[in-house]
Amino acid sequence: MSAGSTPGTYVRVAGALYLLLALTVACAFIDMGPFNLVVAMTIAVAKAVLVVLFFMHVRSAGGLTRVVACAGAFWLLFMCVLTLTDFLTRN
Amino acid sequence: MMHGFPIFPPSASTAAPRVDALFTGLMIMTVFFSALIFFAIAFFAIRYREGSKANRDNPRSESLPLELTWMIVPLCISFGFYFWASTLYTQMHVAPPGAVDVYVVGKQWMWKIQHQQGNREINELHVPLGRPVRLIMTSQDVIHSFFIPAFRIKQDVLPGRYSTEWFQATTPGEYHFFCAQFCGTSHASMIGRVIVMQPAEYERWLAGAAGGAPMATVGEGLFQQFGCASCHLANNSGRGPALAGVAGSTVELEGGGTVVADREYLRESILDPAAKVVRGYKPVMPVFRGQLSPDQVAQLIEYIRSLGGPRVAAKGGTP
Amino acid sequence: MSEERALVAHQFETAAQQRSAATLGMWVFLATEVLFFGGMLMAYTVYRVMDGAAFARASHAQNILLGGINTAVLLTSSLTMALGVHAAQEGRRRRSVLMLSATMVLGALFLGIKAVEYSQKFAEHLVPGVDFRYAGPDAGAAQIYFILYFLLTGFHAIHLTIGIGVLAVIAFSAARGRYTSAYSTPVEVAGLYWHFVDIVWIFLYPLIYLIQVYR
Amino acid sequence: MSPHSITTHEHYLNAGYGPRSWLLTTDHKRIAILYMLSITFFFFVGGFFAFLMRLELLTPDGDLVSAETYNKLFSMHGITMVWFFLIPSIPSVLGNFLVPMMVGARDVAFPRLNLLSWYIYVVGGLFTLAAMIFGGVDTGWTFYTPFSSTYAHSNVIPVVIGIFILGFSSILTALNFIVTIHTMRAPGLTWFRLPLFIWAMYATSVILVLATPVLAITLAMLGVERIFGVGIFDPALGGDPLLFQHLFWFYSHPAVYIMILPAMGVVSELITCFARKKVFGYRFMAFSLLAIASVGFLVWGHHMFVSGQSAYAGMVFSALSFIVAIPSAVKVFNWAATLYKGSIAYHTPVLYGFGFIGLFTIGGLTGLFLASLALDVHVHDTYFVIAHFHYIMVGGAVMGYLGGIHYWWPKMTGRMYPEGWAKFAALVLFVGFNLTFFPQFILGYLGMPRRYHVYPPEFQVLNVLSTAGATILGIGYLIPFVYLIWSLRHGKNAGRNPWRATGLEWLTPSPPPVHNFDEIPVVTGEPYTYAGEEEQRE
Repeated sequence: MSAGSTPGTYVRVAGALYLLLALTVACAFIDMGPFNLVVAMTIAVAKAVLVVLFFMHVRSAGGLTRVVACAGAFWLLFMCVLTLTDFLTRN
Repeated sequence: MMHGFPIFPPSASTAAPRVDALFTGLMIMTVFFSALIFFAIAFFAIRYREGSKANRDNPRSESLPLELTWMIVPLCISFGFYFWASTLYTQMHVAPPGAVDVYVVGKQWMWKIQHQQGNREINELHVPLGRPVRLIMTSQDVIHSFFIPAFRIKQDVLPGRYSTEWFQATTPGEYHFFCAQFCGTSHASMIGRVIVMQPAEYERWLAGAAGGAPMATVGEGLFQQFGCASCHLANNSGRGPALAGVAGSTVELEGGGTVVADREYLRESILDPAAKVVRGYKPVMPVFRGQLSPDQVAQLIEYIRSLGGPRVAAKGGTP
Repeated sequence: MSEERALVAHQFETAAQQRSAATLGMWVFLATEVLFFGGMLMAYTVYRVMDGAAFARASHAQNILLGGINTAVLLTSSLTMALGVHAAQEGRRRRSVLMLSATMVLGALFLGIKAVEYSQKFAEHLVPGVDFRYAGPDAGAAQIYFILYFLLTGFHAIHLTIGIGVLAVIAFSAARGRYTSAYSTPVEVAGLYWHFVDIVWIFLYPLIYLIQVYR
Repeated sequence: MSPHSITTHEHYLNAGYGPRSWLLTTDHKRIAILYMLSITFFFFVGGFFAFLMRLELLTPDGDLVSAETYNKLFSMHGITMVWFFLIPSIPSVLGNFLVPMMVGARDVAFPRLNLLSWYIYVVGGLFTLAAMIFGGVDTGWTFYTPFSSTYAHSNVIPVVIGIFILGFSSILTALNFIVTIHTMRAPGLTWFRLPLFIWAMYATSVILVLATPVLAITLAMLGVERIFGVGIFDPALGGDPLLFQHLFWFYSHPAVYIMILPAMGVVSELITCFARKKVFGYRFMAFSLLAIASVGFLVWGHHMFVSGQSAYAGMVFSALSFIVAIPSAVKVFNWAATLYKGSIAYHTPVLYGFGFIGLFTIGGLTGLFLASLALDVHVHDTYFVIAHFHYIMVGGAVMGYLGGIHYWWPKMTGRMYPEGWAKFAALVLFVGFNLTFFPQFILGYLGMPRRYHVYPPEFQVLNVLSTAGATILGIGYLIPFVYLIWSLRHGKNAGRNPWRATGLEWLTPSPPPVHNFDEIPVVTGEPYTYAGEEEQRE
């Protein structure tokens, strides 16, 4: 039924997630100006992708599941980007 | 008691004929395509009615060239109108220099208007013919919208910031203005009239009985009354920056960045001083949000704008 | 075969069809959920873009350690959830019940820590609408930060609570042996939901706690 | 003709008679009927509000109702019609009834969720109805802040809660459709063999699933601001009122497509069936539905051209709004081309189909006036906008709904409606509609703002015309209401397929049996295979 993933894989993925958590906290203490947010979001996306691919079995799922899994995020992106075209260009 | 049967609004500003031209263009396009569709449907529906003897050989159910045609042609027409409308909008958006500034405050449910010369009106707006007039508008409560159909302009009036619109009247007379954004119970009573006058007549009106002290003068009184003068010293030795020449200049901010000290910045800095502090100063100014009416804020701004002359060097940085 | 057929609802032809329908249904629901949180995240984005400094100052009232521990707790719960699903798929009843219970306990632990944080906010008068007092210069933007904090984490906590409830039902059914290696769809679907709630927190933690902490 | 007659074969209507058999049913067809009864009720409630408004506007002065009452009337008209009639109309009634049959399934994927969605609809509806009876709401259906959050004194919170609840009903229905269409198609029924109605329901469902949650959270934030007095959108408390408008229109503009896409699906079925010809440009028709659904998400800012949004954002949204007109144009041209060399039978459903195309064309083209930045500045928030969106929502969506109801009425009830009366009603509706709303275009360009309880006297003539039209329109809606009920007992026996239409739903007896198909059909060809049928008949 479940393709590929074993308990060992899950534990390794969890380990990676803990590492990324430590990394994101560590990075937060370094002053990188606007890049703090970029780094934090990149790490968050990486963690989310790990969870989605392994814990939520998207790695072994069909194209449809992948599309649906991305759809929400894409629409959220559209919403934010178009709204910011207003807020960032006032005056 | 019928009042005539107009089907087209009066056209009384420089923008009106240009908007009407765009309207006419879109109208021709609409009539053309509607007629095309109506005619096609009626023609086919009659010719190919059930049992008719029309030729039905080789009925087709797809045609790439046709599909492309009716995608590309409407797309081109659309973009034509897009550029037409957007260009016109850009031209209508920014007021030309030298416009007469009039302050407008919307509140449930009336329009309060203040001229720089001190004249105040409610639900009436006197303007000169042939000169650009810019309305600097804010709301005391909810969102309103200042709409003058004869001039083809409209702009929402928001609480907590200035919005502007401008026009140049071309025909003397009286025209409606409306509140176009629903604002509560008496929304429909929030209407008034614009009175377009010959320039000389307008000058007489400004000087007439309705006149009070100019806004800047009243603002100067407020400047003393609210204790602004005790910190914003003219020689720049106070706890706040000197204000001469600030209006319209570029100001450096505490924490980096610059801002142009337009009306919006001056308004914000009076009501919520900590938002953007001038470089070299501390956020020690009291908050005047809730202390000053929108009218008073406008008077203070006019006072600050009236303080011409060279800007005194800022305390912490280069001017 | 007839036993398996008995588990297939009348509208489906095969067990595989039923399983893919249930899985797809949950994924579509999660897409909905993304945009539910998305509305708040957009408000957050706009106000942070407009007044980032105020957000940074306000966020310094947060306890990074408690938030970090909570993140670790949720990540662990996701691990136990994944292991629970895996055990159910292999028909290992005891192990799946154990893992599901561990997931619930970790979820409850998260809520407990969250409750501690909330009570601290109340004590420090940082709850908008309830005697909000903020000393900084930009109380307006700080207030918006705290509203969005309570909305985002509050809705997240509600989702987590629902998740614990769902898992309780699933674990009970699992304990009674309802799931076999041939039929474990409810466990998988519940797992998807749990992981989603975890992902929401993965984004909330840096957005809420980790703004300019070097200051 | 079918060997079955209504009284002898076993079908979903005679499978049980008590209230329990209806209120606990999980049969998608019975749920469709439950929805039909509920939305019809709300349609007449909303129509009643509209009629009172038109009566008030007969004279320039406010002599029938007070300003406060008038404001409540238009608010409750909008709320009822948008959320409790239009959005559920075609999806929840025709969609629920037809989607499983058209894909060759025995039911939707999650029948219990389907019933739950109806109960959620009822709870949301009763909540809102109660709030309307005990005081009403006067914010307009748009709930603009800070008026709704700080200044309004009416029942904003209960109404908002009602709509919040209702949102979950939409989401569950849409989720069911998406999963059903993806996973439960009959053997051989590939995507490009699906009827366009299914494509339309699919596109609609995608919008419902991705937009509705944003409305829910926006209304929740509005409620928080109002109840706790904290500033999210109120500038006096540090918020930005335009953020509310962005969030609101992110849902509410796609909501227009939620209303019109299903009607486009219905009309495609009607035109192709009564022209006895395969729909022209099938793939373009299918993809244009998806294109409208996705680009339709990116144009919401055209509701905010004069709101104080930046001019740059205005231009972006204006360009995107012009683009979304293209797939709509493709649909209209393809419908017209479908008629070419067809064999058109004038039954009532196709009259509604023609009416739809005409009114939608006008509604769509006037949409371009509103997408044009410089012109929108003048006509925004005037009766021009009112006329435009009623051409889309009433001329489009309601005409599509009525056309669909007539077309599938024989399938749903096993009875034919009276053809003569039905044609007469369609004509009355068409005339009444245009007389009501066409004058409003002129009113709008003249500058009459919307939501006005009193108005300057020079607008009166056009308002009188509009009210006269509304009277005709109101009568027009009562006629089908009466004869459709009459037909339940006295209508002619419809038989399996009175229109000789293609499509899996016509393979089952009328009314269909509980599980639709005794044996799941196997599909071997494309949809709308009408070609060559003429010869067969002779």
